[in-house]
Amino acid sequence: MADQFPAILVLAPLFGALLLGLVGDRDHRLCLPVVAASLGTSLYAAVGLLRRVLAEGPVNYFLGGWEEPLGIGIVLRADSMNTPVLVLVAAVALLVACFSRRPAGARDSEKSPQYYTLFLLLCTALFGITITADAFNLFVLVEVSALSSYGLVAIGSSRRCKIAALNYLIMGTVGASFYLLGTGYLYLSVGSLSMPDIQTILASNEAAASSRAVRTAFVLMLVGIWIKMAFFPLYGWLPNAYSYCPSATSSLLAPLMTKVSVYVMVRVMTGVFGLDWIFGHLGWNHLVVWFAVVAILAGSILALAQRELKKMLCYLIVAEVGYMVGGAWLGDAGSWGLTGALYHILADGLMTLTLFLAAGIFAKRLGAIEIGDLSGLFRKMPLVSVGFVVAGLAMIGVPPTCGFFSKFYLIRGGIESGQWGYVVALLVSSLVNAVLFFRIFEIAHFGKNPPEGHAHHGESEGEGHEAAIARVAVPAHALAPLLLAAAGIVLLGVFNGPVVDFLRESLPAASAAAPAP
Amino acid sequence: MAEFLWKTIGHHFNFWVYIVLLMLGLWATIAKNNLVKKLMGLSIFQSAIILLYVSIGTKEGATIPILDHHGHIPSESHHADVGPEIAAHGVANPLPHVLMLTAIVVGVATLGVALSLVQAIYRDFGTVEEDELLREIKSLHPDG
Amino acid sequence: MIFSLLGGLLIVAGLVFFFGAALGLLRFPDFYSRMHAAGKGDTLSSLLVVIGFALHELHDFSSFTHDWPTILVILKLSAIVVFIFLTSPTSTSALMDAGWEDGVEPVIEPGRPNVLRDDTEAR
Amino acid sequence: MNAKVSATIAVIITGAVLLYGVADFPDFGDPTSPANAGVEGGAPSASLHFINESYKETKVPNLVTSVLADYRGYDTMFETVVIFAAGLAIFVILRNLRSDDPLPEPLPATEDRFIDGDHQRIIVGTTCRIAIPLVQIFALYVVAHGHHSPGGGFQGGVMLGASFILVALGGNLRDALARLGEDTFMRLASLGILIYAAFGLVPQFLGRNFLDYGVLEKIFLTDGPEMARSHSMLGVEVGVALTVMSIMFAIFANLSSRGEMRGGL
Repeated sequence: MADQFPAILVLAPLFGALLLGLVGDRDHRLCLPVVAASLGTSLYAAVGLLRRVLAEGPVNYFLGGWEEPLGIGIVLRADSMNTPVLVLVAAVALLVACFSRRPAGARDSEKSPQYYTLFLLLCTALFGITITADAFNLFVLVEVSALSSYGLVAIGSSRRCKIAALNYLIMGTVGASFYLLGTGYLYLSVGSLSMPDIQTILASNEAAASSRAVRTAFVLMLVGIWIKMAFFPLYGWLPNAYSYCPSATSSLLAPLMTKVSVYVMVRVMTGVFGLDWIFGHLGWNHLVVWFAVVAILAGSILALAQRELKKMLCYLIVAEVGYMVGGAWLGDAGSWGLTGALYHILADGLMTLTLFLAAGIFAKRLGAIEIGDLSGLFRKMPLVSVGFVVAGLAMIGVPPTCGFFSKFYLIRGGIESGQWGYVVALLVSSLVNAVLFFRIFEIAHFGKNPPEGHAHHGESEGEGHEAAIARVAVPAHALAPLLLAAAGIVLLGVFNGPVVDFLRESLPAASAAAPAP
Repeated sequence: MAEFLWKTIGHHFNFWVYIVLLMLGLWATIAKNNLVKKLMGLSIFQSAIILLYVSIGTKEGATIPILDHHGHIPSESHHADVGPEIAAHGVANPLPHVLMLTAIVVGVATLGVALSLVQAIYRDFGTVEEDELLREIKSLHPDG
Repeated sequence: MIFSLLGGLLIVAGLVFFFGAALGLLRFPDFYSRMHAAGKGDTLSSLLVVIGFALHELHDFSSFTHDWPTILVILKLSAIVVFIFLTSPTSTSALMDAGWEDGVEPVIEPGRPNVLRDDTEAR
Repeated sequence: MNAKVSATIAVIITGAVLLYGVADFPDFGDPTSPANAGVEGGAPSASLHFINESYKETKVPNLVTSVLADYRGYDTMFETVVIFAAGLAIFVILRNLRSDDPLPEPLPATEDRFIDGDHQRIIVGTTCRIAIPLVQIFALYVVAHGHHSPGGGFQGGVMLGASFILVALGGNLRDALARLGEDTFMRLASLGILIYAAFGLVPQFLGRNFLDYGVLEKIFLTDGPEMARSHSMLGVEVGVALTVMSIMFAIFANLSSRGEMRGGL
């Protein structure tokens, strides 16, 4: 059983999806139990895998039993870099599934079996992307995740979401095609598709490592992944796609898609090309860090300009992607930047999940799309507000939330590698986040004139002029995921030490990586 | 100079063809105003990549990667009787073909979804021209 | 030898018709005449080319028992000929009809009657 | 104009990057290039392994089939999942489940349809009637004979889907849906992948890894794991064909009827 965890992890949601495809539209009430059971199985397998990696080190799983020679079959590989991401994906997906009891608005609720089937297929693909050790298999799974997310975005009832989905589709396809092109250049130069095999070749064969085709391959793969993760100049598809889709979709896609893409980038850097090759043969890592600086600043400024809450969060994602790309490319001797980026994948996943869940609740229960609609929020929904405030503080970087520690490691990496621009950008972005969230907190606390009509009248607070603000009931299935995610933010922050130690096991030891600028 | 050109173009003309196709497709994807034409560009772009992969797997004088019923390399190939190591050169590389089968299927699936999105957009807005769509969106209520 | 020559002639003839079809597709004024060029020219030229291939295959034919694979190839090519002959005109006709039902107007010399329209209205 | 200028710049940059890499490429058709023969320092070339060993290991002469369905069977399973996801995405995008229009008048039975000199129906209908059985038989041949000749589940599945599309073209969509209804094809699509995944799952219960068909010799009662692999590949191809057939028809039906799933064309 424990030997089969890597396969079970990917297959449980797949079988759930197929089961829903077979019998889902007979009885819609079947959907949620099937989703919960399959994602629960995945979570169990992911945690089991994590414990196994903790005990024995990296685990290889040879599909089809093709072990020798390396590269004829497809290998799944779990190590200390991807098992935390797997656990994150499983946990986030489970929480969102719980949250999304009425996924697609009233107009299309008869399509919910298909919605949940796509949901499970997306989870399958994300697990597969994270655990695979084959460059081409990665492409196939990226396409599975992309196609299911196009469906999930386009299911929304607004007319704009179709256009947003088409833009997303075109950009996503171009991105995946660039990745495929890069894989082709790589295959043509080294004759292998297996990630560990390619790394061995590039480390030992000087002719291959210095070939221009391999450099081009790296650039192409990187650009493809950057489009997928909405890195700064290529972010155009993200805000519309994530803000016009149903809130269950956005709270699944926003925490997972970009973060898994960042993981893919780190994997391609460390597991395919190798940090020595990147910082030794290329030597333009500073340029990428400056791109990241621009991404962080631009994302923050664009977020300041937004009046819609979801749009603002989307631009914050663009800035956060800048954090992670910059951290991964710092190239400091102790790999603290890379550690920070990996840790930030986990932290940002939880923070984004909490914020988007909260935004979904606001939109549904208060009809609040714009930031100005949130007045009196703290009194209307005290518990939701707790989660929202925790996530907001984490985005700003207040201890003991995980946002503080990820910024701490990223800044440490920035200082050790002497990238002062990056450090300043991080601090400025924290400041902008503080402005953004305290503006919302202010409206939520002091704001008056609550929007009417959407409020479910419950018990009212008897306090002077604020007596008019009524408590809005939030059902448990929406509240529980939010609070669990908020608790996760704090717990991940408090226990950052062991998590970081575990993540660092997979990183190449502090080698003489990057020369000082 | 002539030798350099022969080295970069003569032995690599297939790659030049694929790059030209790819540039055409990418240009259409970005610049065309009509959504269907954009999708055509996307298709050309993907086909160019397929061309690259398939040309990776070719071998001079090799035949298709299907053996005869006894598992021998077919006798028509030029290198059939020169020992196993060379005999393998008589058969094209099957791996790129397998990969491209996958990529073709992915391309078809993406194109199907994209066309259905275009149809849905046409149903909602009555146009598939991008500039008209942008104008329509601007006049739309945020919730619409 | 004679088969090879004959096959080559047919292939060249097919290419000439292909060229004509392509030219017509580009130069003719309206949907119907373009479809005419494409449908007729395309069908004839692909038939000619495939028959040319079949004849060319016979160039070193000696006996039925010895050259069975050649016969097999020719049979397959003949099947292709039959299917092209069946399907290509049908699809042209279906396309034309779809165009007419969709309201694509033919370009007609001024003063001439629109025969297509009269025919439809008579029905 | 602005979009065209920026597109031209982006395209030229892309082309330049691509050309930069081309100079170091191996020559076209070189049998000793890294992709065809491997490089020093890595594992032995996968491509040479497939050509030299795969017949011994799987008893399938078509190397593309053996690599597709066995060595890289995991890829192929997800390739089928891509198709399935596309079908679902098109369903959620286009399918209009709450159409308010009244149903069209039921059409007369097939024999009476070609009446009153409707030549068009006669021409297309007759051709389709001749072609459909041949297409279907050939599709089954392509699926079943994929081990020995070019072909396999995807190609055969597309042909099967095309035969149903021909039914819709020759008569109307209603006729085609009467033969392969919406409920049926969406279920068949899941069933196809389920067949594929089941061939992977059973070895897991027998104590091997996912998709390790060799152990299925205990079930197929073949002499040796090689034939078990060969048989399993056939089963897998059938699953692929089912999914591809269903989804191809689903795409056509949804697009041609604007998601209404009824009426003629």
